Amino acid sequence: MTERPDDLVRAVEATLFAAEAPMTAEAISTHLGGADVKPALHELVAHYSGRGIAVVERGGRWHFQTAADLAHLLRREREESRRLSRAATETLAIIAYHEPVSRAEIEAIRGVQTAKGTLDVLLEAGWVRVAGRREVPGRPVIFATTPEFLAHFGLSSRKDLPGLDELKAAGLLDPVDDALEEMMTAAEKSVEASGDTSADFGPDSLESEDESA
Amino acid sequence: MTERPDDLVRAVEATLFAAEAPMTAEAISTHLGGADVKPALHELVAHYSGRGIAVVERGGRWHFQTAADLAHLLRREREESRRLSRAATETLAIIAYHEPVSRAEIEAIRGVQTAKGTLDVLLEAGWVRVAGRREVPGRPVIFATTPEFLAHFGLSSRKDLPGLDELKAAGLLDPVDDALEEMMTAAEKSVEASGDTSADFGPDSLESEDESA
Amino acid sequence: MNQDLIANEETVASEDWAGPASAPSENEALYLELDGWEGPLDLLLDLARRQKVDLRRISILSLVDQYLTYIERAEALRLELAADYLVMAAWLAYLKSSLMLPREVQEEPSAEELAMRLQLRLQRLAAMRDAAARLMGRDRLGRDVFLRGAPEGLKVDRKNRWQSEWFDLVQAYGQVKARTAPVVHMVRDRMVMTLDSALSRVSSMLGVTLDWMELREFLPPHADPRLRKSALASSFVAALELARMGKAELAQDEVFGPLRLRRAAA
Repeated sequence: MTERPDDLVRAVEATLFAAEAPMTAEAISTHLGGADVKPALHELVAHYSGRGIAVVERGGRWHFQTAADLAHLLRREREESRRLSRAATETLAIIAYHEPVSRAEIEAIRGVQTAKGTLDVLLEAGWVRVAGRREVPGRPVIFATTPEFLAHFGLSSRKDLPGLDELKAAGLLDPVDDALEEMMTAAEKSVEASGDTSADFGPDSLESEDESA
Repeated sequence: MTERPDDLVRAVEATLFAAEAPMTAEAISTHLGGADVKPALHELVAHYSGRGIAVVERGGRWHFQTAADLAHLLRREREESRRLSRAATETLAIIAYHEPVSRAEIEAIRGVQTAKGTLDVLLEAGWVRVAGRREVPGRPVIFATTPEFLAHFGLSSRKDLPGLDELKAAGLLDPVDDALEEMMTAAEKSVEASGDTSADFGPDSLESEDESA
Repeated sequence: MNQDLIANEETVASEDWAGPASAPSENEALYLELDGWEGPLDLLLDLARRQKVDLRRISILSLVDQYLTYIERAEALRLELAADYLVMAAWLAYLKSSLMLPREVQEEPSAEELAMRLQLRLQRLAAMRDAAARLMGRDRLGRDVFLRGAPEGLKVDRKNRWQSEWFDLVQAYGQVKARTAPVVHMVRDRMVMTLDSALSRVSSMLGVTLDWMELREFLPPHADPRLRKSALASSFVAALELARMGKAELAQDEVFGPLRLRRAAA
């Protein structure tokens, strides 16, 4: 029906298809005796585009999966993937968008202590890992996401995190202290530029100041 | 790249891919709300013909599998270079010098028991073979070297192995203990020589150290 | 007291994570469901969202009022409030009064800065909450998209390629032979003083004097050093033997001190 692909493409296709877990291009290459498999992988991505299954890259690892638009057909009665608590989903999002991040930093954003089990759930799911320690007093453990996290949520890399660019641009991923300092500096500058408006700076002016921010 | 298949074909493709066991056409149909899936299955067979994976029917059940001619990819051998342990080297040497020998004889010469794995390694390496049984009570298995052994060590025959006289001349027959003792003595002497100076280290002692050195 | 009403970090509210924020809300008709909040910041965020304006344009003063009203009503109903909600209420009351004060009277940090800080925190929490919702709404592996149900699996059989060198082999054999070769110990001929001759020499010398004599004085003079060692050992044993027979007395003043002996008084 279609043209027969070349032998390397066939070999990469078969290897990836038979693999029990996502594979890096290096692992595929090693398995196939050192061939350069990247072009073959891209050819496969193109070939499967629009079909019922797809070749995708998630965090540097490749795998076959069913097409996303067929979810309604495939979602089985089988137990829906474990429901995460609100605390866990928020914590996961904070780790993903801020990584690497310490527990204290997570708590600073959420405004509550993190229960022991919340991080455990994420670690157990394999979505989060300990990524070392921060070299500050107390050397707190810092957390980051894993390739499994990317695979589970269908992200090629962290750059694909929904809204990441907008959040960055809006400064919403910066610590409160940094943002505050920046705002103060900006406010001072605008005050200087616009002359002496500070004489009548009261509670009501908060809103107007926010507008300028 | 290829034309987008119709939705039913895509659905069958994805269903078959995600299935944990081969499915009958009826089961697939039931899963997909009663559609006639036979034409879709045949279209898939045609589409995958010549690719790295294939859609096949076995006893009325359908499944995906790796293309038959690529089955070798599923099971690969990887060679790892490993150094022979000291026990294995000694055992091999004894077999080479005394062949054919039984395990008991090897142990008598080595003066220690031979672990089961040691001879297995030599058999696996292809350097030693079972050369029959000795016609004594118990009929123990006897071992001898192989042509691969000669090839690996660059010997044209066992006669190329140096004789005891040559080993002695090369110092290889010196008891290990003597060699060790000699080393220890040398080490002690150097310690003594340097020990003197450390106790009373002054300009004078420097000269005396020079003398002794 | 109804323990369920205590907002206790996040052990509660895990079931309904869509949370009260999405519940129908009449602006003023606050319902008292503290177990639905994940701490005071969460409650504040929900109240802020009810203002239905961009979080950056939120009125901190009205937010503070709403929060304080909320807490007052909870207290009126004698609901047990977790400490952190009360701490936040106290802090917000302070913030409110500071915001009312003329600016010149304010201390550092200014009320505006505190208000802004709260606003920034709310924005950040809101951003992460939205991000979490978007993340959870993606096509997730095992829920929306699936891996192959029954992969054949890739197996790698390890095969060892054994390495050894000619020299290792020969050296190993040499060491085996050296280790197990029979060893003959040769004892060199050396000059000794027998116990018998020591016994006769010591007893005859004891007969000459009544004074204490040191053991060394009984040794043959100008002896070869190796003979001297043997003579010392033999003479010592001879002295012990004579003492045992009651023919001599032994004395030693200190450990390792000189050993003296003399003829026993008859």
